Amino acid sequence: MMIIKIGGGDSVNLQGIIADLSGVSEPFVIVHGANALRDRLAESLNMPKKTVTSVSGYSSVLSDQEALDVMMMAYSGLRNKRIVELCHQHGINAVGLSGLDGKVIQGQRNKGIRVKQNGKVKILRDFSGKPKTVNSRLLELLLNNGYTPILTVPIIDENNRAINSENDDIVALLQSALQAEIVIQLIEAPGFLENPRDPSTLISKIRKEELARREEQVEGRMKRKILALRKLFDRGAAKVIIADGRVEHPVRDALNEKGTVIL
Amino acid sequence: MMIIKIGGGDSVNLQGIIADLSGVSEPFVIVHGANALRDRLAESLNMPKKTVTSVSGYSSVLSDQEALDVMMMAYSGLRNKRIVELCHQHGINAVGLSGLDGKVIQGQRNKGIRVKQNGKVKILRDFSGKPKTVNSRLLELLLNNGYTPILTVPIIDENNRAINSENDDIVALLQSALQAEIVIQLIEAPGFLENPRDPSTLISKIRKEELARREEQVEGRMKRKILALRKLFDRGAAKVIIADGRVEHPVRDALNEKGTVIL
Amino acid sequence: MNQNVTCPVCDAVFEVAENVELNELLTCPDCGSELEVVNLKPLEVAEAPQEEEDWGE
Amino acid sequence: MNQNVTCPVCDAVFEVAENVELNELLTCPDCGSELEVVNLKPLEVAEAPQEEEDWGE
Repeated sequence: MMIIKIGGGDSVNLQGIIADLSGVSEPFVIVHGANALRDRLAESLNMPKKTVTSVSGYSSVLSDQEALDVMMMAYSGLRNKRIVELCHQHGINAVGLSGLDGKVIQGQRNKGIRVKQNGKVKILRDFSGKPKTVNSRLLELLLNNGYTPILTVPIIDENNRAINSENDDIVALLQSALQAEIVIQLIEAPGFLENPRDPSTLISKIRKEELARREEQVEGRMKRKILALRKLFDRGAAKVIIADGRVEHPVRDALNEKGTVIL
Repeated sequence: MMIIKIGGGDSVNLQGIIADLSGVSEPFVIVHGANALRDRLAESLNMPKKTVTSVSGYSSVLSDQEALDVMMMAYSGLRNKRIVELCHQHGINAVGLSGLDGKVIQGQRNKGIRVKQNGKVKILRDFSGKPKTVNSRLLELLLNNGYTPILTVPIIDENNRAINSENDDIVALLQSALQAEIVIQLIEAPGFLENPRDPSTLISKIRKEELARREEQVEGRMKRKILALRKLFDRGAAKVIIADGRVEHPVRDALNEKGTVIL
Repeated sequence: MNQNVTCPVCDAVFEVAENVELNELLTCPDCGSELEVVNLKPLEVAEAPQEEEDWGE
Repeated sequence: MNQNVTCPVCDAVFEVAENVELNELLTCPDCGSELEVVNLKPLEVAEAPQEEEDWGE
């Protein structure tokens, strides 16, 4: 079993990814983003993305109801169904689901973060949270009947409300629920780069034991990414490949270990 | 088995409909529209709806790729997932699917219509068509495992491309595939009105044999609606109720035959 | 200058106006079949799909 | 004029500034618990959720 995470950037080669996957015999589940599409849609609907910075300095996207509407249009709507369409054109019997559908991904809503507003410290709650459980029965029901699940946000919280969540956390949860040996993450870069601005500094191999050390060296988004990677291995992933989603054969190259291999 | 068709108007009381359905013991499938939401979205993305009139006078919405993108955002994205969310909040284990997902609704793409453009008669093809077959196995797989399918456009054509299609035709196809005895259509009117502008002219009962005669008396959209109704009965529907989706208890009232009952 | 095209139904060769457009509907002067311009360079025609009441949404 | 409120943790009654806002974070002067203003009319407080690194997207 493999999990294929398709990044939400505009330069990701969806056509090439799905064409490669049609040649794969191993069963797989796709998790995809659509952040570039969501940002453009929010812009043209003049609902620009709101970010908040907590008193302890972490900045995060504010997922209010309006942001969730845009997310449902971009992630669970346009991007999900265009991937499903592409899959069927390549003989992959895809079924697109958000985390809400059949409660396939349930989570816990964030308790709220402490933010400063006009000089006062306040608790700010939005509609975001952490994924906690997977409806593996539904996924297996589909997989065993020849369907390929194509998953995306939003997920569903403890009060059955749609909430936003990090795709990396969803991938980690799915990896352990489905005991996937391989996780391929297709991004808009050749893989992990020592120096993000210099593609030639690609790190081709990282031993999973090194992840803890590397996590200390980085900040912000990259720190979160490495933490999510560590979780993947804590839960039994054998191999994670971070590869370039923009090339002609993203999945084939990834399976040939072109990119950053972590094991 | 019941089919509940929820109209895509803004004044439809989704909350009331789903609350009523949570008290229903009979299994059911929901088919929903989102045309008002789609029109507003298209407007704010300045992709206004394009309509074309064929040389024989029929006008139809032009479903080009841009229109399908907007449809995936409005129908399969926002409206579908907000209905799924509402269902779970009322204990209904909903799974939202477009016709693309698992090819649950397959259709035949329209061959093209004859239109006049700068003085010439031309064939105009778009991405629309008629639904032909239902993946009943997938629907039964979900229903038998306690899930309630929430269906909407687009559907999938013979070349695995997303196409637009009439919800009424989809309801007719589903009715026969699932042998549903009852079809409830929730619209933004008390039911069929002799005079569309006068709610007091509600027709409370129509015998299905009268449908052919009534079809001759009307034009355009209403003609199509009555033709779709006739198809429903040709394929074994026992009772069709057209009721007001805006009231406090749309489904309860419909089941109490408040609206237009056709049998 | 006008171009010639062969009718796929009866093989008659006939002249087509220079400003013919893609997807334009033509009628073969010999057999009367309805033909659709499916390519411009090179000019190609094919039998037009039958009349269909496209009652879109 | 200021209003009084009772700390849900240690039942101490303390004064709250008039311009207090919804979801504002207060600290009980007696037991030091962090309290959140959960209602304005009438004024109500509840224990604030513990600090959580909300690493949203």
